[in-house]
Amino acid sequence: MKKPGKAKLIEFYTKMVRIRKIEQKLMEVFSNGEIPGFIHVSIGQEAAPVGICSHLSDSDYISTTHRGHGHALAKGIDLKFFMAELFGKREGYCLGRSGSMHLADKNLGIMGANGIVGGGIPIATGAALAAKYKKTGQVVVATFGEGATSEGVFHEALNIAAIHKLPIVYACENNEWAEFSPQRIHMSVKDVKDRAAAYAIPGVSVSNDVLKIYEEAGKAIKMAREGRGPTLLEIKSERWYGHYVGDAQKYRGKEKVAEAMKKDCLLNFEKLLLKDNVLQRKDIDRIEKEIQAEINEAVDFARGCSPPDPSEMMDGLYV
Amino acid sequence: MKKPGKAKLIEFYTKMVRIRKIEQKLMEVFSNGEIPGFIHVSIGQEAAPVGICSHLSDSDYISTTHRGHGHALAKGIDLKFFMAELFGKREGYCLGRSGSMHLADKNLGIMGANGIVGGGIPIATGAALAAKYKKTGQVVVATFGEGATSEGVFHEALNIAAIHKLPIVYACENNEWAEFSPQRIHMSVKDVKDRAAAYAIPGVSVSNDVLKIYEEAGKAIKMAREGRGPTLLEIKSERWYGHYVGDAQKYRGKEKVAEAMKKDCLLNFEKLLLKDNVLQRKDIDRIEKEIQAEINEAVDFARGCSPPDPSEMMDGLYV
Amino acid sequence: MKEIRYIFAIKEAMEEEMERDENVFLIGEDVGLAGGSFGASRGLYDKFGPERVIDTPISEAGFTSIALGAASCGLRPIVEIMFMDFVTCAMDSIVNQVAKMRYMFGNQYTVPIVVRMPEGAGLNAGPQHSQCLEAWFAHVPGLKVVMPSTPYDVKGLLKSSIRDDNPVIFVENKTLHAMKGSVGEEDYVIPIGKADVKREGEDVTVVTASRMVHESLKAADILSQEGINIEVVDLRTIQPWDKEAVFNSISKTHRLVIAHEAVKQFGFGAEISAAVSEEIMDELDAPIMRVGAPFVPVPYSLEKFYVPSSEDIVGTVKKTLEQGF
Amino acid sequence: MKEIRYIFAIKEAMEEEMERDENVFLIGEDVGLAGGSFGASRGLYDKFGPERVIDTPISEAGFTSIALGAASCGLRPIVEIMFMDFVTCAMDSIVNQVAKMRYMFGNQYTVPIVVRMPEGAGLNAGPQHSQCLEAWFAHVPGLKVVMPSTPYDVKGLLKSSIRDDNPVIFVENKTLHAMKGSVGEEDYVIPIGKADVKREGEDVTVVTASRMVHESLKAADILSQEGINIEVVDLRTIQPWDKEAVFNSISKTHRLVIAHEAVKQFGFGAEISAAVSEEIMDELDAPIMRVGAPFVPVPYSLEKFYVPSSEDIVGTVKKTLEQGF
Ligand SMILES: Cc1ncc(C[n+]2csc(CCOP(=O)(O)OP(=O)(O)O)c2C)c(N)n1
Ligand SMILES: Cc1ncc(C[n+]2csc(CCOP(=O)(O)OP(=O)(O)O)c2C)c(N)n1
Ligand SMILES: [Mg+2]
Ligand SMILES: [Mg+2]
Repeated sequence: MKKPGKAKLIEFYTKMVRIRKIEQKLMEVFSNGEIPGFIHVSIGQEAAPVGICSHLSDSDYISTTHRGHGHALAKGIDLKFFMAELFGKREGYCLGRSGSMHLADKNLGIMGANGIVGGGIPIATGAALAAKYKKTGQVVVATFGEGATSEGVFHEALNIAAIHKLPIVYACENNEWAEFSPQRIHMSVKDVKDRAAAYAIPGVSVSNDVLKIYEEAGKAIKMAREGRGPTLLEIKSERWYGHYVGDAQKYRGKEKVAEAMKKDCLLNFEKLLLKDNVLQRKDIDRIEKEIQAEINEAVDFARGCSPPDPSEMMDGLYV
Repeated sequence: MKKPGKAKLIEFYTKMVRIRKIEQKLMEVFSNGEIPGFIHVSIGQEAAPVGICSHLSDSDYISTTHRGHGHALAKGIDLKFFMAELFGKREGYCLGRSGSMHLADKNLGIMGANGIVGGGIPIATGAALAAKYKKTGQVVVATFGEGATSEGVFHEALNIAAIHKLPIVYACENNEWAEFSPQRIHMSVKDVKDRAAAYAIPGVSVSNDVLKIYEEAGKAIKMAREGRGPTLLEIKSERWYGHYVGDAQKYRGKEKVAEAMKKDCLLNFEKLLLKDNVLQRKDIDRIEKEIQAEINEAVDFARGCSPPDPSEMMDGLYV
Repeated sequence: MKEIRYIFAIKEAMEEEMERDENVFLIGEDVGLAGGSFGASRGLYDKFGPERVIDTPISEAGFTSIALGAASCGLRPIVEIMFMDFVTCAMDSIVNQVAKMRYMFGNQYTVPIVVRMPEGAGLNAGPQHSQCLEAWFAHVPGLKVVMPSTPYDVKGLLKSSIRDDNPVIFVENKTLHAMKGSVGEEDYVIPIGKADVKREGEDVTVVTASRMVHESLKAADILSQEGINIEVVDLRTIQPWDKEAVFNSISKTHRLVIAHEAVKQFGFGAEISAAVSEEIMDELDAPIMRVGAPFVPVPYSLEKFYVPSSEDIVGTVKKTLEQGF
Repeated sequence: MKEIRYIFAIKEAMEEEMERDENVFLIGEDVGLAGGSFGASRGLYDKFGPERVIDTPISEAGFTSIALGAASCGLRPIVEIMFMDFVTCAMDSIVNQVAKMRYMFGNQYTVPIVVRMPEGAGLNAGPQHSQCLEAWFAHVPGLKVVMPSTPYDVKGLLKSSIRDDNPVIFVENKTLHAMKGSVGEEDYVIPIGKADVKREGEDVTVVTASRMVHESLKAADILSQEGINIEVVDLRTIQPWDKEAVFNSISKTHRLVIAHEAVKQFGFGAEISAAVSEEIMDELDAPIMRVGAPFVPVPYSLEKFYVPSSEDIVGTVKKTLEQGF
């Protein structure tokens, strides 16, 4: 696979910064009480969605999770309507019915975040079945956490996808935590990739480095697209904040959190780009400023939208 | 592990013949219409229950399946009450409520056959949890077919057992068929044992040979008993007859069936014992005669029992 | 018209819809090579090939959600769950995913999926192979629940269900599979949500569905010899159920019995009863009575005492007639 | 008596029972190290250790059946399902295994297992985190279904449930977790299957449970200002439910409203209504009315319009009073 050129590198960086800044803003407005329910941010894990989605076109599919903002954004979801959904407004993607845990944009193949851990894995597998059935050449990426690999449907879906050589990549972000429980509670293997052996599919593990993720995801997606079947791709990522915004992570300890924060996929990438002269400090400032402006606009937009009207509550339940 | 001596060998042989003859009788009385519902026989697969259960004491546990007569018998279930249950009589183990697919004898640790494919696997795992909890030294064997390894609960149970190093052996009889579908419909791996890698537990595959099964089961059970955790033990066995009695196996083809029948774990063992002078033909005749008498007696017993009374239908639903 | 079995009518419906629309496919355990555990898809694998008649591993949750994913991408899956009891393995798929995908994602998706499953006792298959769980699904917004009683109905309703853009839980009954009946040669559909008066009568309305329709018709024969004429209303669909038809019949008979094979308590009869008493109680001349199975798992060898019978219906109809306000 | 929160009453019940009987243990996601997602087991891990407060992988089906296996071997597991919506992943375990093990195996086993799960809206957690599915379990022979409404009740009922030798589905409500109330200092239990009249009145009986008890009590306050006195019957257990208490109250008021948070159609209210109209219809002076949630998934931002409120109950009570036969 071709190494990404300068423009691509800047694009990766910009997308990662954008996800980071958006989620930082979300933490702020959530803490203000402007967003109902829960939100789960993926700060520290921005490399994966960017590295992966850079291989996908609008017609490819991706399924996401409760911690799925990054993927939806990397796949191209419109920030304004994204924000409106989180604010519970009728202009949102789900008409303000469902919130952060259920973002979906059918037109962009963003199949929907799922509130059920593991729930999206077989659904994404079904999209891959449809792509194969219709011979469209589309590819699907199912994203999930290491905790989800304990659910029965993870196993059932990978088994079926392997048998049918479906065009799908199973991308697991192993951030070592599922809610408040560390990895050792959930699995006796160190690497999620080891679970691939049960289906005779490739299992690959990669560090939280956008370029490496881009490379491995590229291979796996190519394989899927060529009809050679699924891959289980593990990304060793880092959850900085709690399970949801508001979780103080007492169970984890300050040092561990600080350690995780040190392994900052964004800062590392930034340093690399600065060192290689791909970016200058002033470019970074400009990028950040532009993004900040876009975010503020989206938040203002969401604030200005109205909540759904109770009279619309039943609309569209059936076709 | 010590090689089994002459007495043990004869015991293995006798148990295998007994299972074979009992199931042949079941086919006959089922075809007569004396047994309601379905029955699934394990003819061709007698080596596994005998090889495995020879390591278990009465206080150890075993969970079985719809094709579980052999295991229940090898674990010591009483043939009369077994027969009564299959005949739907109130003297049966389940008071004639449940039939072949639900044989259980609490006192012998026969935890119950399960009509839900895979259903017994986590339940058996719970017995192993209880044994560890109470530090009783008991061991559990969960038996199931290769088809069951596609169910989510297989994955969930093995994962948990591996994490907690529970005293359990997962014994899968891979007879290459799940109902009317061959193995390739169900899995992309050739060997069920390969699924062990997902849990970092040993995966072992063994042929349909009672001595080899005895040996490998022995190692796995020892490991479990010593607190070193579970093993996934695959036995490559052969299903001679259809999924249930009455299934003509048209989907399989006569030659394939004939091939399977040639690989007769019982006949092979018999030849070995004759060759090694462990048994003489006349011993075999005697053994068969004794077993036949026992079977006839059990069938007569079951015939003589009465069906449950409708007035007892609600009894015992709650304690 | 021709005489065919219920199971064959199911096959014909699937076959014709698969011919009509190449997006329709069938997925489930043993549906392909083997033609289905009960034979519902016999011949379809040879005709349509393994891409459209998909044999799966034993993974009810997995393949139901896979079908959903395919439906959300424009296909029209028919899922076969071998026995209704096994749908317990796929409840997340059906309740949290299939039923909610459309509404939860702001009506972006249509979810044309049919989940077929045979329910009920009759094969002496024991407690884990004989349940009637339709009331669960009727309680879940986003689903429709269909329960046909005859070969004619099953064909027309299955075709409607396959053409419907909403998820349909399609409940067959094992004892009906072998039943013969006349089925039209032409392409016909029966609308979901419409009941059918299977027998007219003036004295008592019996609202029922699936296997109990036939027990009710037997009861009607028995009762008619005593001069009692019951009206047998076959709901055919229990979600949404045909209030108009039920209320019309009650306005005529002023007495109501509801009969189903499921356990009586918390079954669909409860909803019918509650809705009737809420909305048109003043039409009734006697308490609403229900017939359903006893509150116990289905016992292997006592099926014939367990499953509600025509005699139970006869008895209950008479009780209704003896009572009044 | 002391004032404690509902969630703390749950903890006390578990703690006291674990002290009393070393066979009692707790298993579920994040119940150990973290003390439970809603804090129900805070402190228990430190006190009883990882063998008795078992953190599991995210495997609802697996650990529920594991608990069952342990129960069949003499232990007394308490299973925590984090949100009731997730029990959809464990329906085979609960319905085909837990509920049937005793009966199906000829009464050889006792199955002392409690499956705790919080239901309902109130956290704006969306369609897959807010459902009320108790009616499903009430339809399954072999289970008991408990739904306590106050800290006092939750403690006494949880202790009863843990001591019960039958499987109990123990339904909490997320909005009740933070509610404070007086709880006895002594070791007390509340019998399963016994309702509690939370407020006496003569005009209309309101049968309810869990969160809706409080909406009903609010409704009672509002109505009393207009001179209408409702009797609030808190079922506390919906399977088996306390017919005697309900019938007694109806014999006094002659009017019945049933209120629950679950979707109205096919909810537990249907069964109460049907049973009442079957057995004591002649006691009623007006149609039985139900209050329940609309037939739609729980929408994130419309919860306060979605969940039945005291006003809905007030309105329905008045409607009942306006009508008559
Ligand atoms: C079926 C189900 N069980 C439990 C939960 C509660 N829950 C939400 S997120 C989560 C942890 C998920 O961990 P992981 O898959 O590693 O994803 P991460 O949060 O780390 O991104 C749990 C247990 C749920 N939503 N669905
Ligand atoms: C949950 C569930 N799904 C499907 C079935 C129907 N069924 C019964 S046995 C069987 C095949 C099992 O195959 P395998 O596990 O290989 O066991 P074998 O019959 O070969 O011994 C199937 C699909 C079932 N009983 N339970
Ligand atoms: Mg994680
Ligand atoms: Mg097999």
